[in-house]
Amino acid sequence: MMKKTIKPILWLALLVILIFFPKLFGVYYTNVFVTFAIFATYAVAVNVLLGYTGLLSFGHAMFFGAGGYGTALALKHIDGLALMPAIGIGFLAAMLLALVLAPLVTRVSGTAFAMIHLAFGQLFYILALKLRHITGGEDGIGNFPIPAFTIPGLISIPLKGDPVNFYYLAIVIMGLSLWLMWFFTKTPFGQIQVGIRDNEKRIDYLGYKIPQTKAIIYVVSGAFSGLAGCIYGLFHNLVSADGSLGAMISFSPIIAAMVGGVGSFFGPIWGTAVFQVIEELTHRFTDRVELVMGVILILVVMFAPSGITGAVNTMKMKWHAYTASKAKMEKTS
Amino acid sequence: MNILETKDLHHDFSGLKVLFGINLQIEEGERHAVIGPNGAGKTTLFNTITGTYHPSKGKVFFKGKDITGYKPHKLARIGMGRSFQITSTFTRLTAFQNIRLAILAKHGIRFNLFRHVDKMKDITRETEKMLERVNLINERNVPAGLLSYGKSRALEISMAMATDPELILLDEFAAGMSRDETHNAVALIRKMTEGKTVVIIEHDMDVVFSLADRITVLHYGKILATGKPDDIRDNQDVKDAYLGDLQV
Amino acid sequence: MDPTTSMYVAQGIHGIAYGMVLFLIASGLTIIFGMMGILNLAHAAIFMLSGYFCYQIIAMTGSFWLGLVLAPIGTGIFGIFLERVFMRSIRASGHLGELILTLGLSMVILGLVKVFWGTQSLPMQVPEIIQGMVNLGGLEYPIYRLFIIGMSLVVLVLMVLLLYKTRLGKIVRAAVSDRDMVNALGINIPVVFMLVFGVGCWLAGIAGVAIAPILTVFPGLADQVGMDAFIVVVTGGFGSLAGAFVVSIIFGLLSSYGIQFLSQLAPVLMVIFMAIVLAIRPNGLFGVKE
Amino acid sequence: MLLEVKDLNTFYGESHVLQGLSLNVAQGELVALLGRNGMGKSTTLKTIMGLVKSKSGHVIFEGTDITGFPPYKAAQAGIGYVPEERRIFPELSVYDNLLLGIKGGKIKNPNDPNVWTIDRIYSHFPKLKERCNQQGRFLSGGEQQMLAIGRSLMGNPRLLLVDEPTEGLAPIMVQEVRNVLEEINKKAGVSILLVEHNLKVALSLAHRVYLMGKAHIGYQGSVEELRNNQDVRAKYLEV
Repeated sequence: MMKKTIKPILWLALLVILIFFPKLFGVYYTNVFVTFAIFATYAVAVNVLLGYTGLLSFGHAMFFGAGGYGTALALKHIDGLALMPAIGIGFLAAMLLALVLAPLVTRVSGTAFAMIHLAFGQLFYILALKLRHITGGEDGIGNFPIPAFTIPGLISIPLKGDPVNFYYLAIVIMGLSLWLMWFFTKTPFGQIQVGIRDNEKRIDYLGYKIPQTKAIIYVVSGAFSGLAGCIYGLFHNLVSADGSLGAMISFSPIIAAMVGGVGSFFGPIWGTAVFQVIEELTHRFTDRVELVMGVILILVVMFAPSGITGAVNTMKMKWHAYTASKAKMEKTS
Repeated sequence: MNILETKDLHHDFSGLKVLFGINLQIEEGERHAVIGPNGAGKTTLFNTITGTYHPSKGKVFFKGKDITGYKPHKLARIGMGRSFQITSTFTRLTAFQNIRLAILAKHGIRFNLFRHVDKMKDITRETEKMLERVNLINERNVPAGLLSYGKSRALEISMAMATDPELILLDEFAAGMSRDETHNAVALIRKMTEGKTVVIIEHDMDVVFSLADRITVLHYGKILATGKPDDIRDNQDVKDAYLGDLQV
Repeated sequence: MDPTTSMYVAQGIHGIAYGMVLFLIASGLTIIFGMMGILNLAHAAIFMLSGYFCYQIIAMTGSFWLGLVLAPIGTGIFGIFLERVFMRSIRASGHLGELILTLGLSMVILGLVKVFWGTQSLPMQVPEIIQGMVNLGGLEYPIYRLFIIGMSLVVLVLMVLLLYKTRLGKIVRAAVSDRDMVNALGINIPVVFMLVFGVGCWLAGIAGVAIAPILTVFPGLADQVGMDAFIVVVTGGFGSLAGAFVVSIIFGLLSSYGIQFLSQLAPVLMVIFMAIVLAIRPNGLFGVKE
Repeated sequence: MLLEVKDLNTFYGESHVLQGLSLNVAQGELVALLGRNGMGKSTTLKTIMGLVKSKSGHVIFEGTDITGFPPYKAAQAGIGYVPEERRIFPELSVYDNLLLGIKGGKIKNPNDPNVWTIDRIYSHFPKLKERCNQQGRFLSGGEQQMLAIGRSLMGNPRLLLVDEPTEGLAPIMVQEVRNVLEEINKKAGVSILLVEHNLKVALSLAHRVYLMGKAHIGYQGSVEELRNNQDVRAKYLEV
């Protein structure tokens, strides 16, 4: 009973904090939060594949980048393109890429799946560097126009150079994406997806088609990764090979998911938060982010393979066992 | 009418012959046991029928239709279900969610992305009814991986039956069970398969003789004998196959 | 030889030299994978580390030859250390855990290298005897690349001898197909694993030293060459030495002729080749079904 | 006692496959472990060998507690294992397969007539000599069985665990394998714990038998006693 009344209150509190966040914490932390929201969404999108279906991709940066480059190129070359269609183009670009790759990658699994993505990720990174006339090479595409968010006849909210307005746009889109992905895992299809992770053979014998199912999950994961990449590009008003397609862009959501716990939907979000704090701190004191991340990864795999949420769950179970045994003791005495 | 028939079925693993011309006939509505010493090819026969392997020669017929080479998901959709020798459930899903997946499959709900599955009342009700029938309702919210061995075997069997297939193949369902658990499982299968056709592979002779209407004995990839339990018990070839050609 | 032909021949030899280096890296990866089932993502970092070891040895002693011999040995010992401390504790947690762990190791190695040696390219001088050009029937060709081919061939022959003529090699070949049975014959499998891991890293180390004078030593070496080696292993088929060899040479040639004709986009060819192979054979060219 | 197994409990996941199993083998004895499929005979051998870990109980070999030893230590202690699937190394030649059976890679006293050498194996199994350079995968079932036995003998075990040696063999090969096991036991004095489904073979070789019911020993006795006890045979072995 308690839980039922507390939950809406918590959500309301979260909403209030999100609305007043820029007022409360200032522009710097508002921007930090936007980065967090983007990478949290991205990590959840990667985990839809990794945690829910057991497919590890070492090249999701290509979707993140496809979203970013798609939107940036559209805004640069199409005059007068509105914001929402531009974001839509980024989303669709990533989705299309996933659709094209799906027939190939859903035939393999395990190590081969991971390595193929590593190779494709690298391929797109190289392409972005070399096809200079399209992508701007190492400099990337910068300072492209960012239209205002408009509903014709109603409102027009300028975004370029206005971090607070951008903050609201970003958290609405990211919040919506997270909700959609969450709902996705709760549909009958989402159940099949979890089934594939646990026992592919059985899913087959229940009458579900494996490759098609995997392909849909793959496309969903790719498309939302692209959406995150697209907002990221708009946020920085820059899309570049290193910023959107580099190997670390592929690895960081995996690390976040591992740290937070791949077994739960919200785990990657906690993981991203930890990741952000650590990155913020290490940046301040050293530039050895890679080294620190590597050490964290090793420690997590060796000592807490189910991540923060796994550790919390274990503690919860122990606490329940403890209180239960205590209650029993009191009863008998 | 035979619901399942194999004609001259052969299978080999890269040259190693496992099945030599199996002509199996399963009558509609019967409970049929396939027995035989280790390495006789029983599980291979199951796997060849249910689409894990493609037979190197021969055909499989289901309700008169040639289904040779059908993939497992296709066989499931036309009414064939199976369980596995090694428990094959979704370990991180609860017993409820396991059964629900089978129920969803039964209703052909596959690519539904627009409804919250917990809010599908009919499915929930049907799943709970199934859990009650197989005595797993108290374990409703326990992840399958944490069930006791007997309970997880029961879940394994009920998943095969929850899709409501016309023909159910059970591969050593009593493997690793204690006496009591075996006894319960036999009762469960009797109850759940009323009016259905069941084929079992089994080593436990008590189970075989208490369940089967007819028995087929496999030996070195060939059918040695088929018949009523009493005939099989008295068959000299079968005795020899089990004990070696021993004269005591 | 007319200029066009000699250009083709020169690029061909270039390609074979690069292919041999790739094979040295890929063979270690392949043996480790075949026997232990681990795809060691840190292998590329280990390959790069050997270049730094060699650079350091030259800086301290002034002898390239000493570096050539000692750096790979150091790398092999480092590999044994990794196997004992990290790999062993992780065996139970499955492929995902192994991939993530070795990814973490590779990030740490890369990070440490930057701490000790910085991020700039470190040039490496080779002794005069293997510098300069040689005349091959009218074609002026750099001696050092021929030296790489020669050295790789020697290592290749040594490896074949090791695998087919020594007891250790036979144990390794037996263990690839049935680890537990080898164990049940009284052979200490954990020690064999350790040695194999060491040898695999030693091979990568040789490649690292061989490539250093051409590409210089820098942290990006791991990504640049290592990535090619991973693609080789995936395309050739996990655990297949023959596959690794064939694909290494193909990739070497693709890369050198690719640079000639497509200049910028040579690496794309390899990924396309991989995609085609995997579309037809999901387990790689010489791979068997898992 | 050469081998004493006390109260073993082994699990596969949740499945309790050995439930308090005890048995023993005396020096020079050939003991048969019989029972229907799926009762846990192979698991018993694997647990003794250390290929499967037991949850509780003890395996004592020549007075040393070897419970929980990894397989290579059990082998070094003096136990040989001939698995049901033979598990010949397919890529290696017959000679190399035998070579890997030598502990530490070197035969200590090659001139001692009681020590197994490759030549001595060849004299017992002339077929293997004929095919010494062939790869293991090209051998017939019977030859693979001979090789599997020969390979484990190369380690000079004092106890041999043999799992279903006649399974899938033609009658003439069954006879041959039977004779080989007899020779090894009688002439060479190697103790054997034999799992065998062919009752005729088992009873013609064994000194004593254990019959396994589900996950435990249901009956033990001499060969004579089993021959005369139709009830026990019906209960544990027959259809």
